[in-house]
Amino acid sequence: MTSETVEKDEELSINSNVLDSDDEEDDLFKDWSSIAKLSKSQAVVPKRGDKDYEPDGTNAQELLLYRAKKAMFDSISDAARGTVVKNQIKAYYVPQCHRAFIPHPRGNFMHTMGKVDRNGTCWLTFNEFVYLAERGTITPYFKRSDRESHELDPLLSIQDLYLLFKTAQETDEFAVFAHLKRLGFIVISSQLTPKSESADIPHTDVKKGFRQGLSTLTKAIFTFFPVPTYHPLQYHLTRYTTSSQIYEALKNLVPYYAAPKTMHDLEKDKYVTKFEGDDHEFTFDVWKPRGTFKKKVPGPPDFQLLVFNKNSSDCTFPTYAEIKQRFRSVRSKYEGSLTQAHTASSPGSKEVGKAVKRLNPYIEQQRRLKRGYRSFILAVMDDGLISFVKLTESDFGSEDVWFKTSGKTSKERSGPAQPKRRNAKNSINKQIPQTPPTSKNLPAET
Amino acid sequence: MNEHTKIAISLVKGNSNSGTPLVFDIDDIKKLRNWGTAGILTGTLPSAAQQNGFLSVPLRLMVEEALWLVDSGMAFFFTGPETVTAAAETLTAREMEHALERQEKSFAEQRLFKKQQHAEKMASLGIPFDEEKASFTLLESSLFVETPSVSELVSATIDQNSARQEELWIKLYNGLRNTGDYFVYKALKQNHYFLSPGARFGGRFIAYPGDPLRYHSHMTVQPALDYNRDPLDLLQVVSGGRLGTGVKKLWVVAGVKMDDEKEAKEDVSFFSIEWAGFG
Amino acid sequence: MPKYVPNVKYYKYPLPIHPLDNLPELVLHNPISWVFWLYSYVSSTNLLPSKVHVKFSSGKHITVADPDEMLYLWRNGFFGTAQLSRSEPTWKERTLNRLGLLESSRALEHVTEQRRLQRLEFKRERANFEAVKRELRHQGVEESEITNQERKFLQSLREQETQDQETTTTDVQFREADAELFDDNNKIVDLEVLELMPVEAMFLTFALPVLDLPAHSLARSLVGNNPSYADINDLCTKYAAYHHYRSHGWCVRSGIKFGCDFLLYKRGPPFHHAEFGIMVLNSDDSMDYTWYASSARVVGGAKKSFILCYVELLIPREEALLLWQQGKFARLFASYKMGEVMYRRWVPGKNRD
Amino acid sequence: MNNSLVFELVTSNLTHQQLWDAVKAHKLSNSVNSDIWVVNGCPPHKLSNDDVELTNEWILPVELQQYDRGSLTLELADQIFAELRCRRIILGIVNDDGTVVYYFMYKGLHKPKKN
Repeated sequence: MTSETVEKDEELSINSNVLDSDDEEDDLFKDWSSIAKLSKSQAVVPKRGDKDYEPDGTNAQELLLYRAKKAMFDSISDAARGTVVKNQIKAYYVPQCHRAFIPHPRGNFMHTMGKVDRNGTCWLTFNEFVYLAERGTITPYFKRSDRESHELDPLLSIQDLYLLFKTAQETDEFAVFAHLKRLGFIVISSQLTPKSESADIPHTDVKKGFRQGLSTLTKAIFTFFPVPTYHPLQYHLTRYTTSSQIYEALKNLVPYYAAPKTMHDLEKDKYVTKFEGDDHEFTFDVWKPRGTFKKKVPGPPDFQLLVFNKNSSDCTFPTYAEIKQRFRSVRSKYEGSLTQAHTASSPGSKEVGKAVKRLNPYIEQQRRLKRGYRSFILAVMDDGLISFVKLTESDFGSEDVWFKTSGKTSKERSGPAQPKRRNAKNSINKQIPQTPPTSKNLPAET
Repeated sequence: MNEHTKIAISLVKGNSNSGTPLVFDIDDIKKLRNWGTAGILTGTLPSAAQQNGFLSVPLRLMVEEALWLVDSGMAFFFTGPETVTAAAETLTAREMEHALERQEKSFAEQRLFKKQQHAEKMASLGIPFDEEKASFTLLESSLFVETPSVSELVSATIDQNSARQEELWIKLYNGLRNTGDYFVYKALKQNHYFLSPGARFGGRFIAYPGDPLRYHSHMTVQPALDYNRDPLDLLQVVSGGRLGTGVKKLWVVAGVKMDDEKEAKEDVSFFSIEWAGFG
Repeated sequence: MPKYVPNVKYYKYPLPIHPLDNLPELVLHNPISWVFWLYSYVSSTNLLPSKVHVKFSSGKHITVADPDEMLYLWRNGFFGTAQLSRSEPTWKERTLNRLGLLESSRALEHVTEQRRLQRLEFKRERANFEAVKRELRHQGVEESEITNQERKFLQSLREQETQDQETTTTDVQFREADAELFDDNNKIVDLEVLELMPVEAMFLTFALPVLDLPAHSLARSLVGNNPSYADINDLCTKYAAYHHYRSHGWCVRSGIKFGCDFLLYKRGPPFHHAEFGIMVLNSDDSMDYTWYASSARVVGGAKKSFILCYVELLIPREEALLLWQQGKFARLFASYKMGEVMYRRWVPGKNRD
Repeated sequence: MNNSLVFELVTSNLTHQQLWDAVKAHKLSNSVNSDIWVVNGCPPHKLSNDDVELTNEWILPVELQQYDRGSLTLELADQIFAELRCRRIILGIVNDDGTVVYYFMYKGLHKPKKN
């Protein structure tokens, strides 16, 4: 009976929860009436007005709709793009390199965007150019090839800028770029991020590292020749005195991909990937908003992101092989379940070297299962609406969650499920605090 | 419908298979809305540039939407970075002068307006207004340079030639992941629904009984099925029906009838599914 | 956390094969205890006294009909689902209760049913008010006044509801169809059977010696004598995944109600809510995005983590088919490799600091 | 499609778990190349507030086999609607875990419940 209570509870829980999450997502079409009050300094999003079930033919409803539409179109029309002459920054698009330059650069945006060359000219990627033009921060011009002077270079409209995108994929990428920029994230094309190559390579001997990579591979192959079991006579010959023994016998059958779990393993995996030319670029590297960001030494990104158009015949959702390749190429900060590893890679962390508090193994296991290991973000474009999905490497094969039974001890009967003490996972854990806090991925703090 | 009342849909990179249909003119966006097409605003709203809830032009259309608008004679496509580059490079000195004149005219209007405003303010404070004394540099530096939404460069070169339009249409149609969705879209439009992209709700489209600004959505429409061949995915029915119960939307499946060459016929059969409330 | 921990004694063992946990104590300095221990060891077995009897009904539905065996499978690892209940076989008790033949308190289903009816009534009232609202609008009444009235109406509804809950009574109902529930001695017939998912049945005969149906017979009954690889692929991949999770200690149950393949429970449903919803895929699958999105929404909506379990076949398909035909299931299932990816919605605004 | 093996399971489930009255199975006549059964019965109470009164319902038993694909096409659904001439049918989805779940299926575009 009690089990039914739980299960029923569980089912009933769906509806309300889904509803909750929808309230937040159904904001596709909102109440624009108070948008006029918004200014650059206070971006307070107004609450959604109550909506009706369907048109009922009343004038009152017509009026409400009329007002809603008017508020929306007024807000759009009133907010002209551009700047006053005093603040005007001119940027020129160069079709030959699909970039734009600012001859006399100034402004806050330069902390996170653009690249200044020897002559003091700031070069913007096309995404940065369009984004800044759309905000009104820069005025976009077209650099005509035949003349030096900017006098006769034509002003570009927003429409011109969009028409200059090279591919539909590029427009999708821009949409994702702008979406994150508006929220304050620092977004740089993964191809352009300065990579601290040398710091990435583990300090171990190069060849040794590769051999170790191979040995993990052979170990993996080994697991699919299981210990002979499942023989009809097995239970006549063997006696199991604990449930754990039965589980140990059962769990050897099906092989699994184990996630690298120490900083060392991660670096090795990354290195082998690079060594074999199996490194796959993401679309964007993303950093959380921060004032201390330095373009030249950005440190590892907080997230790496791949843009995917769900409606185009050119794109398909990644297969497992593709997802795995991506995991191996991830250079973003490790968000996985190993707090120790995380600490070691946070730039400027003072905690490095400090003895890390050991948690209850049950809680640690729970955390590994819930948090997973390496991850990246998939930005899914649906004709203008963007959803983000986080794909995280998980590993259930390395965890044993059975509870111990023993006829004699009664203390475990009422407690939470106890993980096995002796399992492989825990022994790895014990190694973690001993893993030297490596300096890899730490940006040179100057 | 009159040719020049047609709406211009800019097809970003319409020469490859996929293209992104965008509309830049606010009046066109209003027209579309009154015709039952909402689209998705995707551009930064300069007055509130740090949020994603309220956005501005361009308006992005679903590919099915763009195909349907052109098919029904309400819109036409135009495309190409070449167009912009060519137009910009071949701009004559005379045309540039025109552009600068327009800019100057806008400045003149602004100056006049600002002066008037200043005068009114002074008058209300009881201070006599002296035009000579008004700071010229302050005035000049506060003039607004607008980045327009709609292109003046390419408007002259728009090609509404029907063969070209058809070529673009077919390419865009072939770039759809599921071409049956176009027929589902069309059938729903014939039933006067407003439609928006539905991936966030686990569907191809979300259907509203009227303008989404005022009405809740009624249905999550699934990607088109082949009417005669595709079996209903019952596991999806179970999860879809459950989702629908929570969000008060029906889970709608649509079968597109195909002819012998597996080409879609304009005949769509809909079924609406919801949890029966027991079991 | 469990809402209520039942007598753990019922669920002492995680599997229907029990360890020998009643061996006598082994005292190091007492050789007699060694002999006694050895004797006990050799003479005992993990095997069941008799295997659980299963049969196929309604086509490929694998069922257990004996009430004791049903209960045994449920209590030792939560295997199977009772066809007329939700999980644990409770139909007989519920029916006795419904017909007023049992002293004990009202069954849970009954209470839930009452509540459901009340909710329906509440909604009906709500619909009536919508009509009133429309009428008010037609009359040109101010929006603020309408909102005001709506608030009052909702308040009165809520009061009514609390009242109803206090006065509900259990009414005994007897239907025509209930007549067939009694045998000649006027005893109630137990119509309930426990159904095992094919993967559960396979686990209980291939991995553990529990069912009286050998693995190869089960395999043949499920896909016929001469299957192609396509015919066995789903069964094999899902079995390998099931075995993978079961053997690492999870209680694995069908995920059908949440639109996925499996749910993973720690210990079992009476102890915890399922924390993970598993979808089993072939490693080269790439589905339409809508498929991932809707599945993830249902599982995520119930606050469970959504796991894509990718299964990779490490040997050629023909070889796998051959192993199936030869009944070499251990080698066959060992040729599927598991890889897991967690899939969850990510909200940029919530990940800024 | 062939549901001749599971219609009894659904009949029994409706009668003894869902407590429906007068539950009877019928074989459809004009469905081509298939052996299709539907179940008719009366629920213990109105299933939806949008229903005007308590009426007999048609249930189509379908089997969800996780190990092979179903075969209910929309074409077939149309044929069933054509024969039964009802505004909705209820899909009785028989799962391989021993449960039966029920879903309304309306022909055409239908409005969701108001509340």
